[in-house]
Amino acid sequence: MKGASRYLPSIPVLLAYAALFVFGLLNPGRWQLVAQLAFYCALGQAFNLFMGMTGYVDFGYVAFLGIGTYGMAISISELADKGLGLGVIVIGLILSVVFAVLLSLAVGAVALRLRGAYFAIATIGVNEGFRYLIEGARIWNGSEGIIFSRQLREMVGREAAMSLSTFWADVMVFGVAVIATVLTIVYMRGKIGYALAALRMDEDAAKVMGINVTRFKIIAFITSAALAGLLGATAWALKLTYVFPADVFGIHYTVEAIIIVLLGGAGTLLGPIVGGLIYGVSKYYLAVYLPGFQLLVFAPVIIVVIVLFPEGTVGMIKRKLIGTALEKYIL
Amino acid sequence: MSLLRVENVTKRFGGLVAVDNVTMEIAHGEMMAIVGPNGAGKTTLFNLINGVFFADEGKIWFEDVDVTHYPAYKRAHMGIGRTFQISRPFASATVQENIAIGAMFGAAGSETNVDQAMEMADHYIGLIGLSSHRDKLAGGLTPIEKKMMEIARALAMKPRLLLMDEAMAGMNPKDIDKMVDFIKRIRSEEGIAIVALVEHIMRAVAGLAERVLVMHQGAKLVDEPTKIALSDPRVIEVYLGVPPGEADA
Amino acid sequence: MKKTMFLALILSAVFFCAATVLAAELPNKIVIGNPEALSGSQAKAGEQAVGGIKATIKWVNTVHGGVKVGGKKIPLDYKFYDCESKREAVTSLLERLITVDKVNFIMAPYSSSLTLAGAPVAEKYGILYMDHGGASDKIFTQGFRYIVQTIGPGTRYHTGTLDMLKKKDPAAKRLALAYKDDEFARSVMEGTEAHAKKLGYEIVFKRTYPPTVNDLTPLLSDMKASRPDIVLGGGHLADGQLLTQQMADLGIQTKALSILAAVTLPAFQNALKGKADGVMGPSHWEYGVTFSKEKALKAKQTWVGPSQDEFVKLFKEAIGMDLRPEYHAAEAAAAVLSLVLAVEKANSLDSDKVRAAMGDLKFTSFYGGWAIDKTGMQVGHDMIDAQWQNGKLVIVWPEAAATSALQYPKPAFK
Amino acid sequence: MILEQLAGNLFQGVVLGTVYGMATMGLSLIFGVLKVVNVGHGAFIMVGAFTSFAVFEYLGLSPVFAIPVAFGIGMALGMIFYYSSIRRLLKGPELASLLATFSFGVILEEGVKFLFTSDFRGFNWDLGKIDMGFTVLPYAKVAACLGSVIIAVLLYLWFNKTRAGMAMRSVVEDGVGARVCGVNVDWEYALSFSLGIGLTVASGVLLTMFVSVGINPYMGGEYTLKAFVVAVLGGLASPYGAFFGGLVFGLLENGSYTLFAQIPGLEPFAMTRFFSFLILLLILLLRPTGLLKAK
Repeated sequence: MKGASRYLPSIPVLLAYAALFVFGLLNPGRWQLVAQLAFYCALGQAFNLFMGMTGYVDFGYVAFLGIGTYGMAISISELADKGLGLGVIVIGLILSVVFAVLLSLAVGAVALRLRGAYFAIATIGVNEGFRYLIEGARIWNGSEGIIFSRQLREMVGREAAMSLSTFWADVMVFGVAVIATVLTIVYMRGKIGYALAALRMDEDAAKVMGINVTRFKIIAFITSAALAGLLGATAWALKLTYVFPADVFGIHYTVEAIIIVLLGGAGTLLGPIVGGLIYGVSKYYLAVYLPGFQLLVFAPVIIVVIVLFPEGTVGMIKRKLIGTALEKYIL
Repeated sequence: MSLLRVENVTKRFGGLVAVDNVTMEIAHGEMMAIVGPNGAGKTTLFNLINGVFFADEGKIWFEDVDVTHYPAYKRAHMGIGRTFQISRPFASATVQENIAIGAMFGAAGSETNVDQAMEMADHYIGLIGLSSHRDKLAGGLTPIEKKMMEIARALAMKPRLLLMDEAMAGMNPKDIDKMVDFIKRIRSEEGIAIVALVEHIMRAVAGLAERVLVMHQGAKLVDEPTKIALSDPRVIEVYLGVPPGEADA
Repeated sequence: MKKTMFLALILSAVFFCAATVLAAELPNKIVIGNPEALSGSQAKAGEQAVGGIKATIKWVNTVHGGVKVGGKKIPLDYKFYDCESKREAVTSLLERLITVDKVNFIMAPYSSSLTLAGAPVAEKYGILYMDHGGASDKIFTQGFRYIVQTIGPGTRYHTGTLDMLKKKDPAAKRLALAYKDDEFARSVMEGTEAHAKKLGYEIVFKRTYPPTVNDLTPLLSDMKASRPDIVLGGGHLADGQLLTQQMADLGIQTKALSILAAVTLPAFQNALKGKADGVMGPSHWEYGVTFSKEKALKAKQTWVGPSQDEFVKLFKEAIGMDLRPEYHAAEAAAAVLSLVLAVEKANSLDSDKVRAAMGDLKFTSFYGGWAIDKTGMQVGHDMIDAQWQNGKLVIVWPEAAATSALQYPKPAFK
Repeated sequence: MILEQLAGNLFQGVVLGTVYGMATMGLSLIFGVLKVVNVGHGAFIMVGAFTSFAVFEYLGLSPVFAIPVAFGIGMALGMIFYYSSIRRLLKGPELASLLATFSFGVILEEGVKFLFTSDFRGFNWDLGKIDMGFTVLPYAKVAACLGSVIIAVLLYLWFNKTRAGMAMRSVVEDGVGARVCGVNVDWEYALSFSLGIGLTVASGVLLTMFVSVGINPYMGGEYTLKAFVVAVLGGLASPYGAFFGGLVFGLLENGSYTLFAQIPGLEPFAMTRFFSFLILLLILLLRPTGLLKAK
């Protein structure tokens, strides 16, 4: 596959995001549902960029969302009265990326030397250790966290703050999802994609083939972390306007990311959005129709799905489409 | 100037000395075979040369650069290619992609983009006669096809030194002859030095190598031109059994 | 299909506006929506809240005869979903309640974090957002217009306790604070510390412990060495039980021990048996408080709602289990009652009007007093202090609500 | 004064550490044999805690009797989970088995919530206590500590002195080799998975002997995280290593408290957590085989 045609698989993904977005615009009363789905899809895309492409399971991934949330929270709570207007939001986005990248460099230096379960446990350790450092050393208000609803309102006005939290933050989440999708396909179709595919299948052989595995792993790790930082800054900080360390370092978000990626198909481009939609929609309707019992229903379903379709839904679809005209659109 | 120089290299695993004070050299474009029974330390020596393991003692020079502490990928960039005793294809990538990975990241990697690498891959697929399998997943090939694909992948790296680990194990005599011809051909076409590891197929050694290095229990036993080496009594002893009395030595 | 749905949406919006203007076209029920936490970390409090709300709605519809608006008595209805104690789910379920189920008012989910998560959406739709389980004071410094609190603000939890102890024994000055490290308990600790300094207490020990803790021994050994007269602390349920048991294990004897949240729940005594005796705790409400219609009327207060015993009966029916309601249920119930009174007073279902009516609403129920300040923060509800005495929970403070005298000093752990 | 406190904390740390060690052996056994990380570990501990609670409250028996009951429940759960899913996932990506064990945890949590509600339970099993001067130790904790040691010794004897135990050890050391030697590897997997779960559920009982309050469906998460740290200290794949790791962890956690308490402005309790995760990372970097084994 040559030239532009190799980017064809991004079409169905971007179309799906566009459809979701338009559905949300046409149904203003379902916008928050759309926003939640967009968050799950974006989380899946961002997580997949590292986990799916390298096969390394980062269990502490939520730490990058958490520190991104802090980036935005600090920016708003410190700069709200400096008369910078929406510039503060831009600074917040930049800060969240910078924080996430710095943390990913620190984590990567330690954890990326490890493989398999050792890597997974090390990253859990980073996430938990970092949270307790914030609480124990009273960094950024410690466990009391930062509530910055008021500052946001004083900064941009009541109406603007409200539409920021209930609409524009979600639009930004869509933006993160699209950036993640584009980066994923550029990586997958570029040299780095082949390098990561090689190291996922046989890391030692990859080294012998001249692949500097550490370098490519770190690039993917940093990219994925930066996207998570943006996601924290938008879906958590701007949308909810507060941050408590116990919330933003909750390990169940990593588990959700894993479920989404696995339901869709790890290492595929289309997988995270399919997984995110399946996960989000089924969770939502279970919460509506079976309040209090949805997890009891959901957990066995997950087990059945991973036993029956270990490659995820997209992996299965891809296999069915081999040899058909649609093949080149699915990745 | 030699292409590769190995000086007094030793590698231990726990109490076991896998490679014991080996010194060897190979010139540009030379064709050499390393023979020895299973466990003689041949593969470990390979792993030391291309950087999978690091030597405990001694030095390794490649084109007069001290590469003793270079990681594997850097040595690949400098021009050391490698195939494995048990094939290690990237199983869920296609044959073309496998070979293209060699082209993308090997010695010529920094100047090769993805499209060029795919074209190079097509060239090498033709060379090894696997054109009909171009878009097949590498995991689905027969063992011999995998071996051929690995050679193509290593060649796509544009190496100056190709290390071939038991390329002919498990082949029948007819295939071995074909393989020997193939290796000779690529050597003259690509102008590279080749070191082949051979456990016991003397037919291949005799047809292929200009020089033979015999290893025994981690140490270098003989390093002579092929004809001399193969008639050396020590070599015959190693292959045909150790006479009584020396068993404990 | 979409077009007709969109049309229907506009039509129903028009209809809804018209209905609020014309009292004659009022809906045939008033719906309270609630994205409650029924699984995950806040599930226990969420279950209690749902029971309390259901029980109160039953009382309003059967005994009270419905909510009186525009000369009509309209029954209450209840729609709840499970947000799994997750912030993402709160916003989407909240919006579903507002736009799909068209509920009239919202009860926030339990806990400060989840309450805050839904606040921007409630503000956007301009719908009254009843906070029954978010105690953080900071919620009310953010400028939200539609949040109204029923649970008391965190900083006041332990101030009454100190007043009581000061009165009982002015000589006991050595005070130790050991609180859970979360935003709620920390705000309690902050308020306690400030109040203690005012009363002249000497704070000899002040530490927090992480929310998920299963062994407090090192902290308690440290505390023991500071030889406190009085220990105040705690946070939620599990750690409160743990704190008491391990103080007993280490033989830390103090003149008074007061622990947040956990103490006043039946589970505390069920778990600790005799070790619970003498342990105190502040609470918004406890079974046994003596707020009654008679007392309220005598004090010229507005009384509304079931009596305590009626509430307990309704609660047990509502959850279908023989479980006693706890303060999570009572404060959710009081929030519903405040809504009923405010709607009747505003004679409207419009959130802005009802919110305005709440501003100067004052009433007493089995839960106690209820009044809010301008920001929506609860200021009319006094905390009580309860103490376990010989296996029974009695109320010892304030003196007006007390059912028994304070046992002081606290007896040794059994 | 500080030294006395440090001594007290370290002593308590040893007692607590044996229980932590016992609570991690199951995790390490399962990882050692099947290379599966049991992310739902804490939920199984929770099941043990409820077993203990039920035996004490409903049957009126000492929690000691709950140990075999819990072990049996755990073995049964292990067999069910193994044959229903784990077996099919062993060849798949490790992610699949991670998610499966996580889902087991959720099923157990929500199932127990359905049966017992999410109330916080506890019971009062008081055997008196011994005052040692620098610290006070309740006999219930001594019992938990002794119970853990006895179970660890029994496991050791089973592994080293019985045919079944040696067969399992052969699988840990060399799966292919064991197959060649006629060991039914599939059965060994099933057995070690359920043995691991059995040990974990039983350890839930011992934990309630140590602290008999705060029992609720969601109590397990904390133990999962701690067990990971303990398992890594012990080398991840070795049950005895885990036991030793528990001891070290108990000492570190309790000992570092005294240290951090001396530094103003810190919350020493949260810092002990930070410290233990820091140690985890250092161990993973410097000695991934654990503290016991020489590399």
